[in-house]
Amino acid sequence: MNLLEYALLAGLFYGLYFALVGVGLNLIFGVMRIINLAHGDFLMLGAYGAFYLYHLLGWNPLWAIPIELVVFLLIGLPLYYLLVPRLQKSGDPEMLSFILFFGLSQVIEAAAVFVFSNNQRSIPASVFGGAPINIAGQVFPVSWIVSAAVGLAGIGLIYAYLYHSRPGRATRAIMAERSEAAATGISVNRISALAFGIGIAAAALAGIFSPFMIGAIEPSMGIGITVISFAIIVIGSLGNPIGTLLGGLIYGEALMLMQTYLASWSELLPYVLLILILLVRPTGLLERAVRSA
Amino acid sequence: MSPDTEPVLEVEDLHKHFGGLKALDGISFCIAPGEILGLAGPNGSGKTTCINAITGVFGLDSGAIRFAGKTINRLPTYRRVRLGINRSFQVPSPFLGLSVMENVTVASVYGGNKKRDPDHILEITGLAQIKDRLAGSLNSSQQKLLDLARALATDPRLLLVDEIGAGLNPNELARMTDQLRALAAQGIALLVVEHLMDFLDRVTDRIVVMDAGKELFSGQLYEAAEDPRVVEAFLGG
Amino acid sequence: MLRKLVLRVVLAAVATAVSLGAWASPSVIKIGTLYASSGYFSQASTRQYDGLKFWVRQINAKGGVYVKAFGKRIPVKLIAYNDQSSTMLAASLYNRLITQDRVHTLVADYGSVLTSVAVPLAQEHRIVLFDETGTSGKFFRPENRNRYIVLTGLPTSSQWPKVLAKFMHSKGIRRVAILYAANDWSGSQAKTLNQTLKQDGVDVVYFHSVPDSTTSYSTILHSIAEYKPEAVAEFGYSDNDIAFVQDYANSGLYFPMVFIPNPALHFEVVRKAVGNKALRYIYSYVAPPIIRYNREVTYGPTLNEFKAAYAKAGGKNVDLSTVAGFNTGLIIQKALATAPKFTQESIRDAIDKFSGKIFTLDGLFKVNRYGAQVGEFLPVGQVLPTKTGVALKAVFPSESAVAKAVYPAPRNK
Amino acid sequence: MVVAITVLAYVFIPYGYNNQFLLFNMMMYMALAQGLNIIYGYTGYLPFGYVGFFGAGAYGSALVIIYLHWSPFPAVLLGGLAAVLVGMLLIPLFRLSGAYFSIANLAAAEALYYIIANPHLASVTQGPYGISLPQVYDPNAAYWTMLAILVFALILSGLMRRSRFGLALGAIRENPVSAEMAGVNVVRSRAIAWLLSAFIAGVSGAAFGWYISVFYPETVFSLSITVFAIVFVLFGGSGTLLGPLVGTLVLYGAYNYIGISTPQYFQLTYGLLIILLVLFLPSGLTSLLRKRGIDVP
Repeated sequence: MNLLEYALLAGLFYGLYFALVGVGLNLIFGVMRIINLAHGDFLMLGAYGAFYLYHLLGWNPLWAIPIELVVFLLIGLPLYYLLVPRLQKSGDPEMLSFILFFGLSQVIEAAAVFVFSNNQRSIPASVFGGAPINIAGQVFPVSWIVSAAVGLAGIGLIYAYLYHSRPGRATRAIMAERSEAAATGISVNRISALAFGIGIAAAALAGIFSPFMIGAIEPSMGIGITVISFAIIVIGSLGNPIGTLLGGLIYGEALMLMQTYLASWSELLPYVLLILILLVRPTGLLERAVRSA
Repeated sequence: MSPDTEPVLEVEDLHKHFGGLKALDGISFCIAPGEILGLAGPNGSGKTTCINAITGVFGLDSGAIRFAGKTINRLPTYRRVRLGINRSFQVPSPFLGLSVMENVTVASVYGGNKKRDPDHILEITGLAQIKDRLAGSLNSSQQKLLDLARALATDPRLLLVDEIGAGLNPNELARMTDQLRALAAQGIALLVVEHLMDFLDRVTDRIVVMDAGKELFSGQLYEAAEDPRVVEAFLGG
Repeated sequence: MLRKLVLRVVLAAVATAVSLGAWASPSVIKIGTLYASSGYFSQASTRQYDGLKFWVRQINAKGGVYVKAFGKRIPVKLIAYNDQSSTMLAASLYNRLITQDRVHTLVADYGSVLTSVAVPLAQEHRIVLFDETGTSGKFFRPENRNRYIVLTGLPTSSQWPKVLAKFMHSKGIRRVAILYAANDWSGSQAKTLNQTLKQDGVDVVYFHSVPDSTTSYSTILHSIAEYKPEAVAEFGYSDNDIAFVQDYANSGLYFPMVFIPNPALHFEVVRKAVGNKALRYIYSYVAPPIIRYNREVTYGPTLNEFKAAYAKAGGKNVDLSTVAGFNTGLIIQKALATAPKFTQESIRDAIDKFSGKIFTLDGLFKVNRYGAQVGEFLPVGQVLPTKTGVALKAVFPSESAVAKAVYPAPRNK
Repeated sequence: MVVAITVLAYVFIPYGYNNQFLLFNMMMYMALAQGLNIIYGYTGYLPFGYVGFFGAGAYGSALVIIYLHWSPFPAVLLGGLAAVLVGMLLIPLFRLSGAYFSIANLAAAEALYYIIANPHLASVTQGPYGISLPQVYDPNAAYWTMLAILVFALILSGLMRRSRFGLALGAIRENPVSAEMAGVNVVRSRAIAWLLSAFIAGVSGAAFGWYISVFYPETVFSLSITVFAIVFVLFGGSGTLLGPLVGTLVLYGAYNYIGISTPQYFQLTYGLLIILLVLFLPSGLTSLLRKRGIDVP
């Protein structure tokens, strides 16, 4: 019983964090119908950013948050104009973007090997201070709680952006119907570029906490994280950033339960979940509810 | 009844819903060989859904579709095509990356009847001159003709024509009208879906008017124009 | 079939030419090897390559390696390609070394995975494979009837935990949990520990594998704690170990003994990743250079001499891989110096002759008929606090020990 | 013609050039690129988990050699059948379109890898400990087997281009709904192309496993195998017979000659190449010829 409680609570923390891991991919997909296969690689870059800020300057990873949000937003905007509009003019943007971003992922990974070398890096979890925290009779590392809190805050901010800001509302209009949004005078390119930047910044933000939740940082970690993120957003429902929260929670809980009771098969989880959901409900679990809301 | 007047297609009490929407709600009609039946109705009244049901794009909730006396409800699309049902699309959908000739050849090879010579089909649809061009390079009225040619290459006994008049100029419209009449004269049954009444007027006498998945009216075209329910549906729709 | 026959004839002709050529002294001894500058094994592989390169430089400074068959020193030429940690590429490159570069001696890349593809190739082409760290038991099975492989460094991985099991027994540990990552190297250690402990009458209360790529161990640690083990042994690659120790340190859980293998292989990598605090009182194996063979050494430099010379030459961070690379050079050197003929068979027989009789900075060199290393063994060590931080020190068995094990580990470390 | 030149090349090059494994790999990638071409070039579905068939083939044949003591030739065929079996299990994925299909297929390949590598199944698959086949080791025989597989793949791919079946696949790629309206049995045609494609990958994997005779799950399920095959097809031009051959020849050749001296630039170059291809030359090298009115087989 004790174990079950632990697994469920741990799953909650993981779920909140993994929602953040997936949300950027989903935002970009929702707005541009593009699968950013380099998603995990941006997360990896975010992780290295936090690592170097910590190891060279001694800065707490929390300081990396504002810095990386700005930096990655600034990386995302020009990247959008460089790649996306050209893609969307082509015959099959969804498929071609898939291949193109795979190429980008390879470039980022190779460049990361040059710059960061292959050595595994990590940030000691003790940076957030002392003793583990006791919640409901169970003990959890502080780093988990911080990561989960940042995850929740990140999703919250994206929600606020989408539902309570002018560019956010325009973003939702584009998600609903790109051509009609353009017809009503929304600057589709500008809003999409912004969404692209936010998506990448969200990945980097998740990267800051990856040493505590995902494991050692290394240049080749990206593709695996992309697949997990994809599973999460498909579970939550594609193109619906807020649905990612549900996807993350389901993934987190399932992972922790698997690790507790069937550890050796736990690696199969994202893949099996992904295939099942795609086959049974390709629109994701939340789709109906969100449509009627 | 003599074989000639026996309907080639009978649809009976079709029902289909998508989510909460009732797309087909008990529609019935039949068509005889060589007959042209108009299917009219406002946007969203279920006309195209009707065509999709007959060609087997999706299954029905209930109802029966009989083709040449045989119930075909459960047959997959390509089997229905090989039996002799075909259609043109509202938005023409040829194989853009294949040549005009290849477009027609696929259909004549797989469509069930090899006696239809692709060259002949291209001749009668007026596409013979451009048979080596890629379908993607044609203009939209040529694509419509190609769509029709692809359908004819399967040697259909029933042709479902979906909004083929839209976007054609008066000349092209006149030619299309002749073309459809000529097909009917060969004994092909035609179901012409159109929300433009004047185009229907030129090709057919008998029409069915649909609204919200139901039959609103069935009879002669000139009577329909005087039927208050039809007038209301069109104005209100 | 005809083509196959033709090919056979050609191959035979080539083989004859090579063995005839063996009687004429070559101008250089070509040693072929691979290394990985990128990918999974790059870290250890480059170190190992550095060690071998260092040996080549040293021996060439003396005018080359002494070849008994020709009664003179001949310079060594190292031909090395980068396999980027890909077995597929490695297979192609080993092939190239053997068939195009016609190397006289073949040295494998780091680890079992990158060595694996060289084993059948070397056997087919009848060239002795000097296997530095490919410790998988399946390379050395008697039924392979393979004489063309020699494991120069560590014993086969399944031998590693034998001393560990004795240590646990000696401390009166009754309940042990074993967790391992699903790969050949980790799995074979876990299997051996499990069997040895059971023979000693120790309860293995938990014996489970996790996927290779597992990097989150908190939940698993809690499941393990349910079984109340006195010792937990985790076997995995370094990223598994790093995540395991980090998660253990943050879990609030306590076990009297925790063992992981990687500090023995690359202590600094693990220490930098997890920090001193988390690593304190953790057990591992100890291997050179942490275990310093100086007095015992009968062939080549002592460990201290090696470290000094290596540092002087500008090398830094000597770890087990560096020593293994250098040691391979020493074994090749000894083999060439004693083989009466310059043929692969003669070299292999020479190795059997001096097997068990030389002690290098890597330990006692002793191989069995099928090339498996049986001389070296791995003592147990513990990470203990020092004035400047932490250090891994041998604690068992007593003849190797330089410090006393702190068992059980202090609770609030 | 193309087939004849290829065969002659692989028959005679070994006499002048010794790195047989490089030639073997080249043949293997050419076969894989053709196999991928059959499903991607002719139907438009891009299987990102194509390596799953390769691994299934390698394991399928290795296991019957180990446990049932089959001789290698039937074992290679069985490897192909094992891949076909996996392909059949994955047919429901065709309900997904475009990128969803690709990702789901990748997930399926990864899942298969984790199942095979799982220590619980070590008594069947040898789990993470890998496979070793010293009893049948014979690289020359495996070499000729691979050549036969390549010829098979080339002939198949060539037939696809000329036959009515190839035309039907082309129609499906362009527009599945219209293809159905042309009387094409879309589901069955696509499944046949899919299983043929899986079979080629399966026998290639089996021949590869036989050739190297020692391998681990990660060797034969390595994502880079898919990536190479995709890049070779894209570079040469999908939907043609020549494109994947040229793509493999140029890029794999470059990989082995430039790549080995300065490998650190390689992943970078490959990545950039993919990006540039998609942006500027989405139909590959052969499309340059076609634009000039030269017919490419």
